[in-house]
Amino acid sequence: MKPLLKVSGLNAWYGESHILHGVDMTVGEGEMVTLVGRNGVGKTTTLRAIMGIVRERKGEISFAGEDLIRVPLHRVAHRGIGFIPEERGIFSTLSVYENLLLPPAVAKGGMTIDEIFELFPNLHERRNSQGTKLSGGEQQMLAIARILRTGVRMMLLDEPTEGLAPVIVQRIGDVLKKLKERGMTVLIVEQNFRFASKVADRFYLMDHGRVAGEFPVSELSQRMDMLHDVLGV
Amino acid sequence: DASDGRVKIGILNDQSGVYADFGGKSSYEAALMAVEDFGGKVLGVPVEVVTADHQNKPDIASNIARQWYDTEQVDSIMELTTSSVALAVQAISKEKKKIDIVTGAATTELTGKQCSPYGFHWAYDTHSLAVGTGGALVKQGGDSWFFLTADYAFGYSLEENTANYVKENGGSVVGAVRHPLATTDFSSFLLQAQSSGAKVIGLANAGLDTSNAIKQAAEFGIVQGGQRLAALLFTLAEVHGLGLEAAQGLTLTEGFYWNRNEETAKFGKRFMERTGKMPNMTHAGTYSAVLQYLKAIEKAGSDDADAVAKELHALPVNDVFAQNGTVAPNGRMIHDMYLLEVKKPEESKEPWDYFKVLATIPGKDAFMDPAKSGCELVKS
Amino acid sequence: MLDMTLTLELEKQKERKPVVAQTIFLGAGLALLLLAPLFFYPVFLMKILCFALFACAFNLLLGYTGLLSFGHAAFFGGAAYFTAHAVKEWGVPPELGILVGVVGAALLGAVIGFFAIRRQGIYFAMITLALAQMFYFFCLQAEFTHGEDGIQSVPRGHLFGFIDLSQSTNMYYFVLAVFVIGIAIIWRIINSPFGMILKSIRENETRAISLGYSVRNYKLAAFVMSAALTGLAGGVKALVFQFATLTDVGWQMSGEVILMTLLGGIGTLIGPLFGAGLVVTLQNYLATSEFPVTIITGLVFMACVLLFRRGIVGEFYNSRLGRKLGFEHRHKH
Amino acid sequence: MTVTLSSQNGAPRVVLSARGLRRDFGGFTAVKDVDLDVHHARVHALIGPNGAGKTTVFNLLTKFLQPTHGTITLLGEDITNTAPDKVARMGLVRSFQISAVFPHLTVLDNVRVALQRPNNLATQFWKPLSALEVLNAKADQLIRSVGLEKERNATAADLSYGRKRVLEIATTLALDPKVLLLDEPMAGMGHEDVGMVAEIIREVARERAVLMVEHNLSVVETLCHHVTVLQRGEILAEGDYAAVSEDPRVRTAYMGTEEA
Amino acid sequence: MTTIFGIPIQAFLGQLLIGLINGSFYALLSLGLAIIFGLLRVINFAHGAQYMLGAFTAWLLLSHFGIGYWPALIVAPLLVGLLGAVIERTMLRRLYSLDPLYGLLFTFGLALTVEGTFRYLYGASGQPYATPALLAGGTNLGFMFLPIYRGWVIAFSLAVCLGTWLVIEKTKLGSYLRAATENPVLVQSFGINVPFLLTLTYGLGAALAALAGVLAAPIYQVSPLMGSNIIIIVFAVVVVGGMGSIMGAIITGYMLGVAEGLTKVFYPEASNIVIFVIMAIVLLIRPAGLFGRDA
Ligand SMILES: Nc1ncnc2c1ncn2[C@@H]1O[C@H](COP(=O)(O)OP(=O)(O)OP(=O)(O)O)[C@@H](O)[C@H]1O
Ligand SMILES: Nc1ncnc2c1ncn2[C@@H]1O[C@H](COP(=O)(O)OP(=O)(O)OP(=O)(O)O)[C@@H](O)[C@H]1O
Ligand SMILES: [Mg+2]
Ligand SMILES: [Mg+2]
Repeated sequence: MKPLLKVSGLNAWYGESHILHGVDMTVGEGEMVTLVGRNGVGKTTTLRAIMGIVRERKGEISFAGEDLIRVPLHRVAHRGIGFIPEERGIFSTLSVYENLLLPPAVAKGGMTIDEIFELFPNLHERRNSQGTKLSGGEQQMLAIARILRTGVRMMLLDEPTEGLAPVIVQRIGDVLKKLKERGMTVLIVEQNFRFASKVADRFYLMDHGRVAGEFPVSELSQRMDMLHDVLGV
Repeated sequence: DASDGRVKIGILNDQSGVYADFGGKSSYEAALMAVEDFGGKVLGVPVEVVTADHQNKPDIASNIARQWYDTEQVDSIMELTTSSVALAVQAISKEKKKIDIVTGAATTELTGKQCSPYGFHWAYDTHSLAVGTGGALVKQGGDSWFFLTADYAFGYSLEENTANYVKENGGSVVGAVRHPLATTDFSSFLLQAQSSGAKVIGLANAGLDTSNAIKQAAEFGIVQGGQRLAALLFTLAEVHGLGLEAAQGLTLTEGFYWNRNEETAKFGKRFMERTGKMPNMTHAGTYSAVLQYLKAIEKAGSDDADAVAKELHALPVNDVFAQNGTVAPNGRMIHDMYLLEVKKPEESKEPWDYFKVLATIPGKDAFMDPAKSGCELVKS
Repeated sequence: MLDMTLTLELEKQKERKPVVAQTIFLGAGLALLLLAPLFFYPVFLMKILCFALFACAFNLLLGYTGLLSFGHAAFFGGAAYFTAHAVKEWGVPPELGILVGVVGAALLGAVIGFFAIRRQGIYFAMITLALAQMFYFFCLQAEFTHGEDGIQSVPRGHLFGFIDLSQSTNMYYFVLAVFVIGIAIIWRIINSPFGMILKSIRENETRAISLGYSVRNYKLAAFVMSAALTGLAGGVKALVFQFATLTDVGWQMSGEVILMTLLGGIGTLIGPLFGAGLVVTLQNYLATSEFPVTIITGLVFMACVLLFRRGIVGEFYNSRLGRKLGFEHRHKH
Repeated sequence: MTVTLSSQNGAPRVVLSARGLRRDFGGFTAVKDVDLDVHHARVHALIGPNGAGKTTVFNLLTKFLQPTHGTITLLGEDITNTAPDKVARMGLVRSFQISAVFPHLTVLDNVRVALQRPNNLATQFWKPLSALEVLNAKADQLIRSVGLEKERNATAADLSYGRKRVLEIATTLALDPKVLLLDEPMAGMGHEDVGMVAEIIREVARERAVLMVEHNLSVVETLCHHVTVLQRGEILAEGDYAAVSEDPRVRTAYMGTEEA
Repeated sequence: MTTIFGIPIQAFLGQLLIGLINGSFYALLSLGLAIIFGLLRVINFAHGAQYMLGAFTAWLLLSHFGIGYWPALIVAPLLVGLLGAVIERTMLRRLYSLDPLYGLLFTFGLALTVEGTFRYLYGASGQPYATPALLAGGTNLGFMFLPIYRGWVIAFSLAVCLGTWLVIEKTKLGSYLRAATENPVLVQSFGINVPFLLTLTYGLGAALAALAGVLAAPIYQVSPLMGSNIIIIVFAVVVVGGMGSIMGAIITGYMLGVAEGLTKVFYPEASNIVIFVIMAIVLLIRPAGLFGRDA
């Protein structure tokens, strides 16, 4: 598979604290990769560093053959990457509908508003209310839906199932599968293994700001013991 | 003789605030001119002038005053714009037995209840402004008045004094409206004044308030409609700011006008060369105060405050500012005031040629009878 | 909720060793203040002390509860009027006059605080500003304030009936005593169980409510305390200068006290003393210089906010020496 | 572990109840005619799809929101019009969906702040801080009971997310509440903490009433005596976990077709 | 004659109209303030100074370059807006990550500096600025003499307010701006150039203030202090309207202008504080302001 995202030797800092110590990973075109690890090992930081939100970073991040390190933050999205943050980032001064329309489309082929509303009927019902008046789970749906519109080639998802009802988790799993069929590339940070095993092709295990291991989904059951040790699952 | 080998005069006024044009840095120039005109020395010792900006804050002013008196051998302080500052510094001067001559503040308190044997009030006060504009205008037929009064003590006393003179001279007051300090829009008040039908609209306010009221009166066609505007505290500096277009026809009272005679014009031009503007009564008053103070020192043969105060009370004032001025026991310098009218733009022949002199108000009419001032120095 | 350098250095210090060094600092500071009139002009020093107390009282609110009041001039100037009126018109002794000022300021604080604490952050700032402005207009028109003349020639009187305050040394030590007492009160409030609750309210108001604290009452109490202490400074100032005028109630005065606090160090106990000293000196100096004061004040404000937000004392605490002495000031993000 | 328990008998009885609870936001009704009884010595779960109104119910019960209709009774007293801080003082204490600690205070201080009011040490502005040291023993006991003793003097902001949630539970317990409302206490917690917190909740509930919102169904299954399922602001089903999870309506609305 | 509350209906109508004129200035100024606050979370204390700068620029253009009112109506806001943009770029920007109080303090310092400088250069008493010939004179409305210029102020400010409101609330640009104030980094990660947007916003806010200044020049004295007098009232207007609510700022601006105008008739002494009194009452009943959303 052709690599779409290639990260090598990525280091990142928050002020004086050194969080990432040389992360290496590759995500192929159309692949769905999950990043797992304990609380605080640097999963979120990895996504934020790739996106360029964490500016204090060193190493190589190549996306579709182009080095992203020098690209200013507001240009990164236009290369075709969408980011869904842990804290969801719903805007309280915008209505649900405006939130949905906010990110500019960066390429053709995104989902239409109708498709999105079909996928998340809650959002349709609450489309005129203030963004942050949504319940926690509804906000998560909105955060995902928002990126689906823009036609990005790759999504970075940070714990998309946190706080969601089981039905919704299932539905998001279905959506991801559908997107995969369309050729979407995804990098997910996820705690929920059951969910991850359904959608992911491959796992990266993170520890102490480094990638500590890698295995395909088919080996998940064999690896469970090791994961148990590392993650306390 | 001079106690410390020199005579030092402090000019304390507002140099950066609302009254900066009214006196400000130019007053310091006026003081320097007086010293030069006197010859730079008195009793054989040099005369020095220092200056400071009190920012209209009495605590800063009193701090400076104390420091000047206590540590910098300043012998007297002059100008003192703003009543609160003037009263505060006069109290300090009295306590320290130093001379102060106020040319920049209007309150009659200075020579009333809060008078001081070392305190003098030189250029004008609320009383003289009221008499000048109020009394004199009635005589010219402006016998019904409507007041636009700034809603604080200064405004009240201007209004009250003026109203009294209007009534004493047979005029009547048909109405008054109190507007808050720092009003930007006077149109409501002007509308009320307009519909009152009064012949004269008296502006018992100051500074920007007056300027704005006058400007807006022009906009609403008040002067064209036959009513007359009388600004009770307004000087050449403010007229210059407002422009003749808006200010024309306005009546006001000042203790000095540069284009009144040859001597004043000569003084005005000299002042103009040094400061870029023509003097108003504060500037000329400060000039006169410094000059007279030096004359008194020479006469007394000492810069001791008691001796100088005695001479200041005794000597007549004769200079470009005042002719045959006298100083009353309460410290009030009594001199003529002038009722002025602002010229139309086409009547003005040269820059700063703004006024027609309508009348001269003799000093004894212009200023309050010292006996009625409430100053305890008068009785003794 | 505030991202300021607000920290409570003293409570941290307890667990640190260099208490000795700090005690020496404190002692040296006090000794300096006691000897200062030998070197400096007493009225000037008294002015600094009054403003320093004012700024410290203001800081009690800003630094320790995170409420920026833009209307503290009302309490300062208000108390000055009350004290001046009581002493001059009713002839009460100075200590009683100051008490009148303090009580008046506290009452005023209760009224303004009642409205203002309903909102937070900048809303709070604007509301205090507007209400203080109302009080300004009241003072402008009220009979007893004598309008723009102010209440002049206020007698200093005899403290406790026998200490003649018209003597400037007596007055200085009286002001110094009031200042030290005021600071001690503030220190005690900050480092008390009550102060702890104030801190927690600043950190997370909703959580404080859910723990059963009636947040409004606490904020109002802090506001009134700050107003009362500000009143103490205002009352003393009226006696020092022997007058009370509109300058002290105008909103520019509220701005000035913020500048002093900011310059000295928000949330530091003695920062405002340095801030006040600097601002007062600057004003005095600029009064006789060529350059207009407002421009300098404005520039200092901007520079402070942009370049050294921690203020003089805050920066010192954070410097190497400061850390060594155990003054470390934690900076929040 | 040892948590000081008030000496009441352990029999289940209604301590908190709501009747006809309703809340409108503009034209939208988030909670519709909800009747709810929370019992002493029981763990009661409130589950339901996202946006069902669970957090809103919490806000109504704790009076952070005023109900449009309905009445709330706490320990026999009507609190429908009581202020939130008063409600907390009466013994109904909540945690928040998004963690709520005092970030720049230490763990110890966080717990002590919670202890101050019940121990009458909150308004004394004339006493030194050392007066608070009498609370240390109790605070340490609470800190130990949630396993935070290593972090005792750390600043709360420096704790990891899961540890913050644990701290929040400790401060909540410090008030010795009669009724605890926990909004997704396990969300975002690491796996080891989930077990510990579940244990704490179980322990606490022996002598108190607990009402919790939780999406982690295995926790609900093992911990809760009673489950109420909310959907679109209305009660969809009620009963023990086994009964509720068999309900087909609950399965389609919330749990999904397969075991999640 | 018909009277209302004891005053002739004609005078009443006149005062109403005058209130509306003042309201126009309040509305324009609070609009700019609300935009800057709503989008940057900065209480722009320098708003009064920027208003003054607008008027002064018009005056300087006229007296130094002979550029009249109509071009000034465009050029002055443009220049002041540009200056605002530069200030935002170089200084204000660094404060966004901090508590909003720092923005307030910074702009307070800025206001002092700008006003101090103009006072130093041009004195405090003010400069004259003539009404443009086209709008000179007045018409008699029957109940009052309305200067044409004042009528123009009402009409023009209404148009500007509505136009700005439409742009902010109803366009994509507006939603970018609003979102960017909440979470600039995230919006930027969506591919939007947020720093540029913020610069634009501050520039726009400053330009609106300057526009009000140019409009005011022919009515009031062009003086360095004109801004500091009005700014506190405008703050109160924004608080009453509900901070951050743009429509709220506009409507409240006109409303309070009228309320103040009527107070001038019934009880002129209170006209300076009537707005503050209204503010106190509103805060008691609706702490978030008339049009504000709860935090
Ligand atoms: N803004 C920040 N400033 C300083 N340190 C931070 C910041 N954000 C995160 N950290 C620290 O960086 C480390 C890695 O954080 P990160 O958020 O990447 O972890 P994570 O693997 O995503 O954990 P979780 O599963 O809890 O989300 C943690 O120790 C955290 O405390
Ligand atoms: N203040 C408010 N204004 C308007 N609507 C609101 C408000 N608070 C909540 N809502 C709406 O009420 C509904 C219920 O919200 P609530 O937060 O109670 O859901 P929840 O059951 O806790 O969901 P979750 O499990 O996702 O946290 C949601 O649709 C939400 O959008
Ligand atoms: Mg994370
Ligand atoms: Mg919820």
